[in-house]
Amino acid sequence: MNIPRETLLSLYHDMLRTRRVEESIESLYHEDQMKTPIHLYIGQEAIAAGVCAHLRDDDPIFTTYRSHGQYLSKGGDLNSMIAELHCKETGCSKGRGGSMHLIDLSAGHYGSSAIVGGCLPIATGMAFAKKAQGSDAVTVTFFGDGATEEGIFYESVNYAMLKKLPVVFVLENNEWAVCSHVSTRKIGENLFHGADPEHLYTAKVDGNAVLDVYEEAGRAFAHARSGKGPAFLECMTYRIRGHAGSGSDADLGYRSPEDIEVWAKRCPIRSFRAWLLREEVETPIELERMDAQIETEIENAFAFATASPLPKGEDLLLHIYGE
Amino acid sequence: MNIPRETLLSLYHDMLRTRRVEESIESLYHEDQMKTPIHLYIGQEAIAAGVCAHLRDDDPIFTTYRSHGQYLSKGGDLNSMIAELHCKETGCSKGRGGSMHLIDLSAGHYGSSAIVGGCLPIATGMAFAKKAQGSDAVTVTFFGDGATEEGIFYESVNYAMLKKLPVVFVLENNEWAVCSHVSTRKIGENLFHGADPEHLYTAKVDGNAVLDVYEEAGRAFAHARSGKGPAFLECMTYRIRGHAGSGSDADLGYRSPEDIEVWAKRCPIRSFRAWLLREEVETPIELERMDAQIETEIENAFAFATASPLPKGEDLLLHIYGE
Amino acid sequence: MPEVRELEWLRESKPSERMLGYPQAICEALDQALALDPRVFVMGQGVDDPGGMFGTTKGLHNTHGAARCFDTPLAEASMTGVAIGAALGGMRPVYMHNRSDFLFLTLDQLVNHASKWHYMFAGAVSVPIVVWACIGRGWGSGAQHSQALQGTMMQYPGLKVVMPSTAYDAKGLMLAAIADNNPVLILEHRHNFKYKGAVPEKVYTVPIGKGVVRRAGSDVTIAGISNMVNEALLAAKDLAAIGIDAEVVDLRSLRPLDETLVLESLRKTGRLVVTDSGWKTGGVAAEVAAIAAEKGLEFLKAPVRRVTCPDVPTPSGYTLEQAFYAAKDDIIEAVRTIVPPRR
Amino acid sequence: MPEVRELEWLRESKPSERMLGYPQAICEALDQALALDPRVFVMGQGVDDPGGMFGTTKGLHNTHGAARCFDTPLAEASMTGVAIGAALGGMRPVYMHNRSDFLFLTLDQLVNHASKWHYMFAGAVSVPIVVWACIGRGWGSGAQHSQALQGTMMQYPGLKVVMPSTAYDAKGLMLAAIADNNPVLILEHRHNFKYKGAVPEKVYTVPIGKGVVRRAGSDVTIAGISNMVNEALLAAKDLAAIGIDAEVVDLRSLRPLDETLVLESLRKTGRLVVTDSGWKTGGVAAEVAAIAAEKGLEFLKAPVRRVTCPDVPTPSGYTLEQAFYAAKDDIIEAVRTIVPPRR
Ligand SMILES: Cc1ncc(C[n+]2csc(CCOP(=O)(O)OP(=O)(O)O)c2C)c(N)n1
Ligand SMILES: Cc1ncc(C[n+]2csc(CCOP(=O)(O)OP(=O)(O)O)c2C)c(N)n1
Ligand SMILES: [Mg+2]
Ligand SMILES: [Mg+2]
Repeated sequence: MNIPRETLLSLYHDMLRTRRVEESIESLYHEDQMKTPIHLYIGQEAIAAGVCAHLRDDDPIFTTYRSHGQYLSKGGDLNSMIAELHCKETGCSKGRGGSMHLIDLSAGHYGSSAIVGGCLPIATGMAFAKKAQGSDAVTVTFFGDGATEEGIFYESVNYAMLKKLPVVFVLENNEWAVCSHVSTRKIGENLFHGADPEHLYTAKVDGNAVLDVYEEAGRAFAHARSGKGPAFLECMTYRIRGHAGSGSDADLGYRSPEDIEVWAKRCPIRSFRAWLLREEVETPIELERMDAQIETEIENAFAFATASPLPKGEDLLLHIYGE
Repeated sequence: MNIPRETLLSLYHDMLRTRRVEESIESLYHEDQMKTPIHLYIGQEAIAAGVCAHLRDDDPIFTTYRSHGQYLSKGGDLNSMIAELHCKETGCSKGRGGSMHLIDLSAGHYGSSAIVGGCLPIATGMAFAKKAQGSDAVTVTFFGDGATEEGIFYESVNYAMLKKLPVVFVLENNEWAVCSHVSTRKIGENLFHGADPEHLYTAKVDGNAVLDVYEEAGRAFAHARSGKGPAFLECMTYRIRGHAGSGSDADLGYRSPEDIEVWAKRCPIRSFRAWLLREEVETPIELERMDAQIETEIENAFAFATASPLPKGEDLLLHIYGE
Repeated sequence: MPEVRELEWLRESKPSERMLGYPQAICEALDQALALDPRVFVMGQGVDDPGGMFGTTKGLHNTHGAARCFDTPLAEASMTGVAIGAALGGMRPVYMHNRSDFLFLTLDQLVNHASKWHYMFAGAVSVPIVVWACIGRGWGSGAQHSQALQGTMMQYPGLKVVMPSTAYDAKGLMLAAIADNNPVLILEHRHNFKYKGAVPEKVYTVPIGKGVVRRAGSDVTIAGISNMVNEALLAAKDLAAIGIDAEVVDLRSLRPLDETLVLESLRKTGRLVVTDSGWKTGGVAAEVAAIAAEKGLEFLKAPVRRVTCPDVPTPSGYTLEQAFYAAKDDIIEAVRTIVPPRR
Repeated sequence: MPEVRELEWLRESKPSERMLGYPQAICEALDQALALDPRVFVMGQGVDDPGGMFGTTKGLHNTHGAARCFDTPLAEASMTGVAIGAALGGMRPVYMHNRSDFLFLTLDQLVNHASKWHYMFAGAVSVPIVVWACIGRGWGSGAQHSQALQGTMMQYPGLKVVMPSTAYDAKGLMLAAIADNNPVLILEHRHNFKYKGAVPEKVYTVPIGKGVVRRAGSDVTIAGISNMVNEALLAAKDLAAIGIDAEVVDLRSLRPLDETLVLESLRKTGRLVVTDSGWKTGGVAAEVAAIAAEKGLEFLKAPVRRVTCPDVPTPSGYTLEQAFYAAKDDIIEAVRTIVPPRR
């Protein structure tokens, strides 16, 4: 594949920015200014970056409680996100949602659900609407390995196949659902990999290799955008941090610290950085500069959030109904 | 396959008896003595007969609202069933259930649900209990093509595979769900046919050929009973009558009367009768005798039901809770 | 089905006005919405069947095309989500269920998602979907095919719930629900389908959240919904014959509930009977009675009475069904326990 | 979590008795049931996690083996059915959810099936399952992770519903639920987990369907459930200081509901405040208020008050959460609107 230099750099930028954001959240979480559960994306950045690189602003996405990466890679506003994690009135959900409920319509991010699998049919319905309206937009939904156990996953993909809907199902298989390994919840390959390719475009890809994700996602989108129907993309990765909250949970004993180590070494950002340098796409100095610029942006976002007002108790009853 | 003569005759007897029962219900339904919806099994008899022929009394089955055939082939009491259709106190559910809720524990029939797909996980749980108890009983659940669209089907089979449960999922694909053809609801083969045979024994069979059903079901049960895990058996058939109520619905215009004709000609009973005679398993005279004996049994059942008392209004509040 | 009983007092019309069957009134609403608004579509198991969902969707797929009125797989959970997603994408789906019992399969999407999406994102998006579900009844429908779930469904912030009782309202509330920018659940009762009523041909809406007095009276307020309003009116007629003058309030909308109307009527009559086709415990009647205890105590001259179905699953047998369903006579009996005899 | 507040009046015990944390009391009940009855097993997402479902199942898989206490896939609907089927097969499953919001995924199985199987088959079979679900709260749990669904769940004939408020009851009701031959839902509130209480080591049950007076008083009845009982007791203490003598009734069981106890208390005090952690409309408080209006009107000297969460999805932000949750002060305020000042 011949990927333009700007795209390569933008993939890197996306991943790095998400990582730095997550690290900042993590390092500040103990201060209890973000009074909301957090679910870190560390180690999975290549998936959001590689997938979203193909998306236009008018391609809708739907995500889960673990969605900082997808939100940012899709172009969601950083200030609004950090403010939302602080449950501030300036947050993308005005503090009503918290970290599990991000939204940025201008970037085509239509919301995230804290119910596992909850967005699968909703994304399918969005694709239905886009198709009915004659748009060539493609809808994407990200979800974890746990979500594939819910019946609604099966129902949603079935419907997308039946109606040839332009929706791409992106499974982030990070091996874990809270403290349960995927092997204790599922047996065998995901059945949809065996679907008739006429009805479903499927692929399985190393989710820690951003170029692989980018390439495979590109095929999936080409398929969906050209009206050939849905696609299912399984990205193999690993959840480096604990299920929720900050820090490592290697001491809890439910998984082997070695596994975490192994996967931490397969960091999608570090390896891609090495590749960029090796291939002389960019110089080390420029990459450092990028990092520094990201740090500033993040500092500003936290400053914005901290300075923002909290919602007022008397506004509790706002937003129950739409006009 | 070398099937004993008694088995052959018993398969025929089962099918014929179910058919005659359905015909009697159908012919008397207009009298409004059976004040309950009925869902006739005409044309699908080979499935219940061929499957249940392998079952012991202690093999539990779970069925749907369209379950007269399975109930009878499993050994459910005829009198209690006809009385239940009359909603009498002597019915198998004492008139609380009606035609959609049959039960006969002595025959291992644990109940039927009017919710499509409702019994799939329940049968799975029963298999879980049997396995936990060290029994070699196999649990069976019958369901229609419509039920395979429900997420609970996927969840149930997944769980049965994961835990290697002794449950056989018998799909009666009669092409229709009320007035919707299966092709408008689903696309492609059922995905579970593509499951790893290590995890799921699968087969697809002509549901109107009783010997084929018998043979395939035999393999499925051998698999499940030997502790190798669940099986999925898809039986291809056709719903000859309307979805509910009595009589043909060929005039409604949603399906072609020719199709109904074609399938009516592929009557599982008529063809098996011809085979039995051709193979000289039995004489025409004996088969007639069987028919006559069945007719008498059915007449008696209707007489029993008619003579039985209705539940009393003042007993309305019984049976809400178990002791 | 028994013959069509036309209750004259339900006709908000002159004799010259057009009478329409109840299901046809719903169908007309859908037909008009489909014609007027390209965003509207109708989905559900069997909406394009020959029967057309008891007649409520009959022929719409022919008039408006299969893309606007279509059948769905048996996958109620995801299809609810599909409706939500389509609404977020700018459409206005109407999702129809022929039995309200199937709502249980959809509640994660309907309550956890549809009813909260607007709130969780502080108003950034709205979910204008209409879910229509019909309460089955009779002929041994039984425990899984005749549940009246309004008591449950009225509890969820973000979800509006209406239950029409006349053909006029059935049309007007369907159009109002489609026009509304929020998820609206229309719970319909199969028994209403036997009625005819005066239904203007024009496009009109009935406001969601407003009840209506169906019969003015001074001795007792009978507040009911859906088919129980008809039973209440029949009861009121019989009560009139024994000198008791009942006011019949049709709540019409359960969320928002027209508390003011109930309290105004109670202020006048001092006595309250609430009647609902659902179960007693925790149901609609409980909420209305609670409002009386909370805000209408000073008016109450006698205990509130609830006339509902008893707390038991629906039996199938005819004799038990007769005992199970509340009707006119139960209302009369309840009224007589709280209104002193007049003659 | 804030420090453990031990409310002395919750101790039904002498100081010499053993004190146990609330989650540990549940865990002890499960441990004992597993030890005593080979039919019992515990299932649920994370029951064998290091955290052990907030401690309520901690270590059970080690003590009793992975076949008796095990994790499940994320498939709440089917896993409920699996529990039902296992119960029909002679087992006694306890299915645990760490958030009650997930119950919405299970209602077809729980309500359409588990709660009706006994009735539909006229008693031929029973479905002895226990479903335990914990109401989340605080720290931005938000709209989809902190719903208190008891108002909905108490409506279904065939399903029993209990909500303990003390460690003693948490253990005793769990054991009673496991011993019961019917589906029993235990709704637990996360806030209770910070309490300790006197919990006998022996095996005992607390009767399902019986409430209890937690504090005797003469001026007003405060009827509450689960964590709101603690708020009510705190309120009663403050009220005592201003001369108002409140009786606190812990309903403990919502279905069956101990109507007699509520009415007896009301007869004595003449005033009623009902407090619940769920929504107001159609909720638990509505049912209790309705009972008062129906059967306790003669005792009522003042309007009934409902102290509940307002009819809005749970917000995530801390300031909004503060405004959302009802607590001690709201109860005090409500009481003061109906009890004339004493000093
Ligand atoms: C329907 C539902 N069941 C259970 C939960 C509790 N829960 C929250 S996250 C989670 C793990 C999900 O794992 P996965 O889908 O693999 O996503 P990941 O956290 O790994 O990104 C669980 C069980 C939930 N939120 N929703
Ligand atoms: C969950 C659910 N959805 C819808 C219905 C309404 N319904 C009753 S039977 C039926 C058709 C089911 O078709 P299938 O599963 O193929 O069984 P068949 O009637 O052909 O035996 C439908 C849609 C139902 N009973 N339950
Ligand atoms: Mg995961
Ligand atoms: Mg079928």
